[in-house]
Amino acid sequence: MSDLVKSALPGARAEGLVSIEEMGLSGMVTLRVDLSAAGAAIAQVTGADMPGPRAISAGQGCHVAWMSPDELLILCDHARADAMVADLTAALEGQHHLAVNVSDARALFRVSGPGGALRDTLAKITPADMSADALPPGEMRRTRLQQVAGAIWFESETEARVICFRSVARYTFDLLAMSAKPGGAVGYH
Amino acid sequence: MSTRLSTGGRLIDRSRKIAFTFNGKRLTGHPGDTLASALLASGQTIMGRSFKYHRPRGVVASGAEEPNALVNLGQGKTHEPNQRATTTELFDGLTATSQNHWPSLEWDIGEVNALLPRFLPAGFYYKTFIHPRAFWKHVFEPFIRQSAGLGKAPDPKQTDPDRYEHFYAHTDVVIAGGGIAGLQAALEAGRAGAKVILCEQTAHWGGRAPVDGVEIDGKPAEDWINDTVQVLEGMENVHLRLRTMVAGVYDHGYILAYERVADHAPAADTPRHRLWRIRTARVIAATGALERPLSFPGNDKPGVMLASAMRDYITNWGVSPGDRTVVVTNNDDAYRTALAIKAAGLDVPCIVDAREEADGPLVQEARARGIRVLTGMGIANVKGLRGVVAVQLCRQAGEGAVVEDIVCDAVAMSGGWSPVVHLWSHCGGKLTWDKAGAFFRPDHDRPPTDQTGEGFVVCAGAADGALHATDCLSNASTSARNMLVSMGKPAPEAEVAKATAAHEAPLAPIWVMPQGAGPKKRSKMWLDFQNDVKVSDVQLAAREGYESVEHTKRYTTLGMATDQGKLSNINGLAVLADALGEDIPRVGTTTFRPPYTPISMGAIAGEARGEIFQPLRRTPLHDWHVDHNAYMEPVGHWRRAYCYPQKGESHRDAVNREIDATRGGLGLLDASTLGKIIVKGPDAGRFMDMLYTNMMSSLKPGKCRYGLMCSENGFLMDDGVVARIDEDTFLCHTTTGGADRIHAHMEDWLQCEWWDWKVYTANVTEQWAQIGVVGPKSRAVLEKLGTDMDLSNAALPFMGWTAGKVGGFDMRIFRIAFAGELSFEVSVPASQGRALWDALHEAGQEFGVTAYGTEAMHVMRAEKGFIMIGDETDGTVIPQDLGLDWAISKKKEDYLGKRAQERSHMTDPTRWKLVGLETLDGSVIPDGSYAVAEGVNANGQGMTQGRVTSTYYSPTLKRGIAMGLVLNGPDRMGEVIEFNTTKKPAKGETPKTVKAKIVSPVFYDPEGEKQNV
Amino acid sequence: MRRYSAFAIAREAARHHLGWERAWRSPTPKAHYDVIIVGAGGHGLATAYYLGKNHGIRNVAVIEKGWLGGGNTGRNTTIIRSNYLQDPSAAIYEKARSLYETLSQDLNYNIMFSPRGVMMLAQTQHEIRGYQRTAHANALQGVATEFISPRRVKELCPIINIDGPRYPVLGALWQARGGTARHDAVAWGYARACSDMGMDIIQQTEVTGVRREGGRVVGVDTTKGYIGCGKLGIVVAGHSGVMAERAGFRLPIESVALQALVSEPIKPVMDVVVMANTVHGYMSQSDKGEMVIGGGADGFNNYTQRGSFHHVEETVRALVETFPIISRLKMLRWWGGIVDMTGDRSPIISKTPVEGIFVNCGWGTGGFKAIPGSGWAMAELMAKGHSPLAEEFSMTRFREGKFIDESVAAGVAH
Amino acid sequence: MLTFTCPYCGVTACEAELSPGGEAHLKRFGPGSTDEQFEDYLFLRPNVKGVHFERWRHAMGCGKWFLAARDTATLEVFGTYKAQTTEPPADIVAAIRAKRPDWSLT
Ligand SMILES: Cc1cc2nc3c(=O)[nH]c(=O)nc-3n(C[C@H](O)[C@H](O)[C@H](O)COP(=O)(O)OP(=O)(O)OC[C@H]3O[C@@H](n4cnc5c(N)ncnc54)[C@H](O)[C@@H]3O)c2cc1C
Ligand SMILES: NC(=O)c1ccc[n+]([C@@H]2O[C@H](COP(=O)([O-])OP(=O)(O)OC[C@H]3O[C@@H](n4cnc5c(N)ncnc54)[C@H](O)[C@@H]3O)[C@@H](O)[C@H]2O)c1
Ligand SMILES: Cc1cc2nc3c(=O)[nH]c(=O)nc-3n(C[C@H](O)[C@H](O)[C@H](O)COP(=O)(O)O)c2cc1C
Ligand SMILES: [Zn+2]
Repeated sequence: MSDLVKSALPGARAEGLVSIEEMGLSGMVTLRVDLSAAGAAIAQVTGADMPGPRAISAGQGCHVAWMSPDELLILCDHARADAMVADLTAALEGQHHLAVNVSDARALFRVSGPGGALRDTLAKITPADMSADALPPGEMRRTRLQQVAGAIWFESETEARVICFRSVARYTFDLLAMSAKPGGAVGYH
Repeated sequence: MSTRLSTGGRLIDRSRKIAFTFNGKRLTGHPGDTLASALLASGQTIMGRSFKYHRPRGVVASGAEEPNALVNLGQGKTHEPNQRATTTELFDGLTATSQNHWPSLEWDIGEVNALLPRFLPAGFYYKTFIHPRAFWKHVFEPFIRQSAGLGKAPDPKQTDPDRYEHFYAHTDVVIAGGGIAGLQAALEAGRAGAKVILCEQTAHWGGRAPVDGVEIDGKPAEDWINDTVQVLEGMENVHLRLRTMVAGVYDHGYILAYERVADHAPAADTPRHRLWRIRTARVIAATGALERPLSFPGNDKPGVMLASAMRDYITNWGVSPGDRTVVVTNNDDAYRTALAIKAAGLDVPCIVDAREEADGPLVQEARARGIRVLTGMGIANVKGLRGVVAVQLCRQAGEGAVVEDIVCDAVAMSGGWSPVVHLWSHCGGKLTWDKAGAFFRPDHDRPPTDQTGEGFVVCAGAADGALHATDCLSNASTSARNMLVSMGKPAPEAEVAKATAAHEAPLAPIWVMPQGAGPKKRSKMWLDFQNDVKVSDVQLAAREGYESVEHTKRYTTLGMATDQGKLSNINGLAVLADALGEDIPRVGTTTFRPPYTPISMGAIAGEARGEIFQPLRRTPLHDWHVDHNAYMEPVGHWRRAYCYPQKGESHRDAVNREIDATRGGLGLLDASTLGKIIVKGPDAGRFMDMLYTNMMSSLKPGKCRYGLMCSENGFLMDDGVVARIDEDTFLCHTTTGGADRIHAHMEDWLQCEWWDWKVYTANVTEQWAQIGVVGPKSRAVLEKLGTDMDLSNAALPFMGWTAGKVGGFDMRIFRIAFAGELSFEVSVPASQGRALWDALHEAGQEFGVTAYGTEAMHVMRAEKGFIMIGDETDGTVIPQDLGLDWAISKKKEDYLGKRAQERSHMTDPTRWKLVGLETLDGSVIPDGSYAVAEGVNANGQGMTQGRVTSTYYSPTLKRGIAMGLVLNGPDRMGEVIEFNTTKKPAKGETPKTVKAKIVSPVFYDPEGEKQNV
Repeated sequence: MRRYSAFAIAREAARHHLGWERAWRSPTPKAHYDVIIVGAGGHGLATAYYLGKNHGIRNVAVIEKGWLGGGNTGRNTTIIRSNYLQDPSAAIYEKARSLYETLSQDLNYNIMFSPRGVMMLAQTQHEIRGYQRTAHANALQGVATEFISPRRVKELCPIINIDGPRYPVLGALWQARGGTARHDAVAWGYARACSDMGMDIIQQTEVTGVRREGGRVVGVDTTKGYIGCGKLGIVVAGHSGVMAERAGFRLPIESVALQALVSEPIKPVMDVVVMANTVHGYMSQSDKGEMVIGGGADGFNNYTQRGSFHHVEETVRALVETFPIISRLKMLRWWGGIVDMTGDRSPIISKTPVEGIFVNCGWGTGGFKAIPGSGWAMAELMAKGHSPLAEEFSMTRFREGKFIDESVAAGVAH
Repeated sequence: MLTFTCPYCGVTACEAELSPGGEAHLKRFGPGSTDEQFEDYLFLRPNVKGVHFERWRHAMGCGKWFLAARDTATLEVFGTYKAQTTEPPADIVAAIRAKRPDWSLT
């Protein structure tokens, strides 16, 4: 079965001012709950502290990203997502919440390269401030990637993640690849 | 004749030559040349033709303000009309042709217009071409159109090969203009630690100062400029950008800047243009000032140039615009041009100064160099047809009697300077009239304001009215420092460099030369060179009551040409003020609008072309459809397979085959685009009851129910099947186009109205691949794949749902049937979608498995009488119109749209209602046809009694079937009505109609036996 | 009034055009008028004109806060068509279009009505069906339109990329006698004709208040003082909300910015008007040579006559895709107007809760084409209390739920 | 091109990341209301030239609706606040008063 399970753009890669690659399937769980009252349950299931606004906190084999005052996105192994949903549901028993596996609804890209070029490339496709002060590693910015919705965060100064909906994975990839085309260096960041 | 001087030219590299062509002629220039300087150096003084009279025109300016020297640049794919020669950097292989003439630049038939200007005054076209009526369309307009327009249109068979991109930047300060003022402002802001982007539209830093002989701290300005640029380059927080024009200043600190990345190096593999979309806290417009022409008879002839441009050509590019140049001025600055001409070894027969007295240091120097200075004088006429051969002098105070003829081949004119206040004004900054300088400058008390209500633009240097170099640096420094304080980022104390330049006496505001010129002379004084607007035209507008400066602009087209009146507007409004007997500030300016200079459409569209023109949404099965020759149709940004034509099949054949196969055995539909929204929480039932017209809270887990959603305004907005997952949870299916809209609609009501209700939603549309497994063999194929579920009718009846494994896939199965057959809508996580689709095809071979597209789906649902959002509904239809009363709860007190549906027109019994329609002759009623009724209404329109909403050929019934909304339709079963066609009837015949019988909309399996097995 | 003609020009040429008289007078206001129209845009001026011409009411003032024609009438993309779907719309727009045909002669002012043809591209199956429906409706409404093939589209407009990879052109709704007119001239021509009938056009004067006695209007306060009137017509487009408040009622209207832009002029390449609703943009070429371009309206309340860049970006992107040749043309100027959007995007020509006050507004993004018809109907309504053309456009229709929804047929409604 | 700071996630978002939603603080009228009340609720708008309370959704971000007080003639923003309120909060009213002394909440 596993070889039949496919991410949006298996193996897609582009090289230019930075490298872009589709990261394959990744587990993602949307959790909607009053975050102010769910810290313990989250910690119990994920091992992560409740992230502050826009932050991503690390847990055991997973990351927890703040999406809004009543929404988290939990990133984990693809295979673990269903169990994660079940565990969250159990841990939040009796509390109004919604946990749902959305792993297959998205596509995830690794964009890596020299820090300046990396931030410049991203700054061609989003109105969000891509400077290091405005978006340091560990913070997620949900925004617009030209004509589609998406989110960006930095793992380090030389590696970023871009996430979008699965149906527009090709668009997002092409957009990134075009922005990273040699000859298009900007030298701003 | 213009020519290259043997020395000089600070911007050119004389050691190298580059070749280019103009009108096919091979010419050469140097790196650093603009097309204009290279043309002048080659003796090419005529560069274009004016718009209306096709007058021969030479270059008048040296920068972005140029109205005359516009060329067609490049050929074929890279052809670009209306390129200003003055801002086009010369590159090897450049080809340019001149515009707006036939047959040639030198001999233009259109020039006959120039002989008739008396018959073509401003707005003449409003007064004539009125009779006979048909002549306008067939004779006059085609003639006007043919002679109008400027550059050659690009060839429609070619596509622009270049790429473009956008770049978003966020900063504290954007500085427009890299003259000494901009550089000084950047120093201040940079030292204060602000993030700065400094943009200069040309390829060089420093602006006018190096040409004007300014000294800074005792050294030539150029040294200071180089040093300062170096300092700025060393600052981490300062970003310098050449060839980048700040195009517009918008609300809330939004700036567009236009970087011409590769216009000067077209062979490079880079984007051609980059559009900077900048958010900034503050803007410093250090955009300098523009020199104004003087209005004297013949001021538009090739060879008449702005004085500052003339010295630019000499100093920057080592080009002589003429051997003998008469300088005509109302100020001291133009004397610099006379001195520069002299210094280049050329002749200045005289300086014609309109002021009664002239005695500043520059004047004295000119006199000392032996230049004849005539005061109180003006130009009565410029002699020459395609160039200047002499000027005739007169008293400025008089009517223009000629005092003296002076032989010359060029004229340098200066009417004073106007600060470039465009960027200040774009967002509402107001101006004040500076009497001494005779120009508008920013009114510091009325700046454009940002989101906090604070002024966010300042002007610096010449742009702020500090024209003289001595004031310019201190002004820039003070403006920048004040602004930094207002931002809470004060700049550290630092010595401001001292600029020095010769002192200048005040100018005399001269708008017309000579002052008492009669109508004949005024009709030869050009204000707007490109659009051929003359002093007499503005006066005519005033006389005819087009008194507002905006009326005058539109009536005469003053300032509407490609230079947007950079040279003409102030002169024009001064002439208007005079004609009205008003003060200039009372007359005011026209509105400044972006862009500062024109920017390419390519840059505005950015990267969005070809594959990434728009996002194209793909389902997990997308590639399969493409591989199987699907004809894809756009549904929103999705692409869906419309049908899968096989070799030799028309679309219609394919649709019919797909339907037959589905009804006869097994069809598969990619239904992944259907919206899927989870609604969960203790109040979910209550919320669902508000969203849907029917009762959803009573739905049992494991069951599905079809539901309708209305807008608060009562109209049907979406429909779909709801599955109850558990006590707390519903799964709502929406239409393909509805998913995002409906999810937003739900969140709107939850967040903004019922925020105390405990309900969460999640849009999981893309998590699932959904496949319609449809037809009598649908159960068999699923069972064949192997499943742990009981799929029998008893265990999983119609409108039930279940979850489990099929063939190793994690699957949800819904017993819903849009086609009216036994069918299972199955969904699996998107990552498994393609594998399942393939497995179904493989297993389905023995059942004649056939993929069907959206059109087959539409026809099959129409055969069943199911409505389709967007066909039966159009935003004006309520569920009651569609006979869907059964899906509207009578028990519920409230649902979205209920109150709206109680309004008188909504309950009107004469609303058209849904019925089926069967043509008498079996034909298909045309799409969109109306049912005709007797007579006409009060406005003479044919009466109607209904319209068709869906109409198809039914391969199942082998005839045309349709649904439609008909007046009292459900009560008129069996009645025959007529539908109109758009076929034009032959003469004398009545328009053709199609007769159809009103029937039940359910054409196929009315008892539902097929789906219920 | 001295008539305009080629003859008159020749005569004036001989004396350097010193003999032309004012196109309209700039009078000081009288104390009282039978009718005051607020707003000297196209609709206000046309209302005044037909009050005089059709109903003999000439003691009329048109009061304008700025310069006449400076509102949306002076800043629109001038598309004229009447291929509307709903009967009431088709009736008034076709009335307007047919009046445009002879307006130059009627006003003795060349307004350059140019029936060069308007096509609305169908780029999805859904749009094909929508436009076929319109074509069928138009056939019964007496509006000459037809649905044409992609080949014909290409013949009529060679610069369209009809087999664009993304949205191939599948056909178009074609109205051969739709087109454009010179927008300023429409305002100026009506103003001149009104002035000639003795009406007063009072510019640079804002109506700041409305006075009532016993539930009836008696006059208006203006920046030039009080002026009495028998009837009052409020025809102020984007400022309808502001004026309604001054008159004491509310309207189902929101004011938002709509933007347009022009390219630099080029030699003629496009003889027709093309609207591409799937991608949201439309374009025509003016007689001067610029490409005149517009798209959709901004979404928030705004009185600044400036819009947002991303809407223009979307429009230009769409048009570069539809007309690839414009990629290397340049945008010359870009501006906005404040348009008055009703709940169903159709206009209001109506009596109001205040006796003697009438409103004409809600033309939103598409009222230039309606000017003569709207003026005709409004004048009739004001003079007689009833007009068949205005009947369905009453402001009470929202209460009854009797909408005239045109968005059905066209995403971009110009 | 407006900017607003989303009161939920703290992001200062560009207009292109937001979607506008018209007038704020509408009171819903459902079944049982008069035709006038319903018309007033759904259609009649003050459409003020001046201080305007309005709805925006952080659509390309946290997804939350928020409210803003903005001047429609100058585009000045006096503040943003959460959607779960039936009238402008006191601090917003104070912020407007500070800038527009003549203004009153009607
Ligand atoms: C960018 C753009 C493109 C458009 N494109 C098209 C198109 O292609 N085709 C089409 O048919 N329509 C189009 N329209 C719509 C069309 O322009 C308008 O519907 C039409 O011009 C409205 O005319 P009007 O006379 O009602 O309003 P306006 O021309 O706006 O006139 C109203 C006048 O009232 C004045 N006024 C306001 N308040 C007061 C007061 N208190 N006292 C005195 N005077 C006052 C204003 O100053 C203004 O002059 C477009 C609009 C815009 C903005
Ligand atoms: N003596 C006079 O009468 C007189 C009159 C005018 C100017 N000057 C001289 O002009 C100089 C003034 O210096 P300054 O720095 O204020 O002006 P400047 O004209 O030297 O520099 C302005 C710079 O801004 C650039 N620019 C303009 N608009 C732009 C835009 N939208 N985007 C990007 N760049 C843009 C121009 O290309 C130019 O380089 C002094 O040297 C002064 O002596 C003198
Ligand atoms: C149909 C049409 C064509 C136009 N053509 C030009 C033009 O060729 N040149 C120009 O500068 N402006 C042109 N404009 C824009 C006007 O200059 C002006 O921007 C517009 O009427 C709005 O007024 P405002 O900018 O003064 O607010 C045109 C406007 C319209 C409506
Ligand atoms: Zn937010």
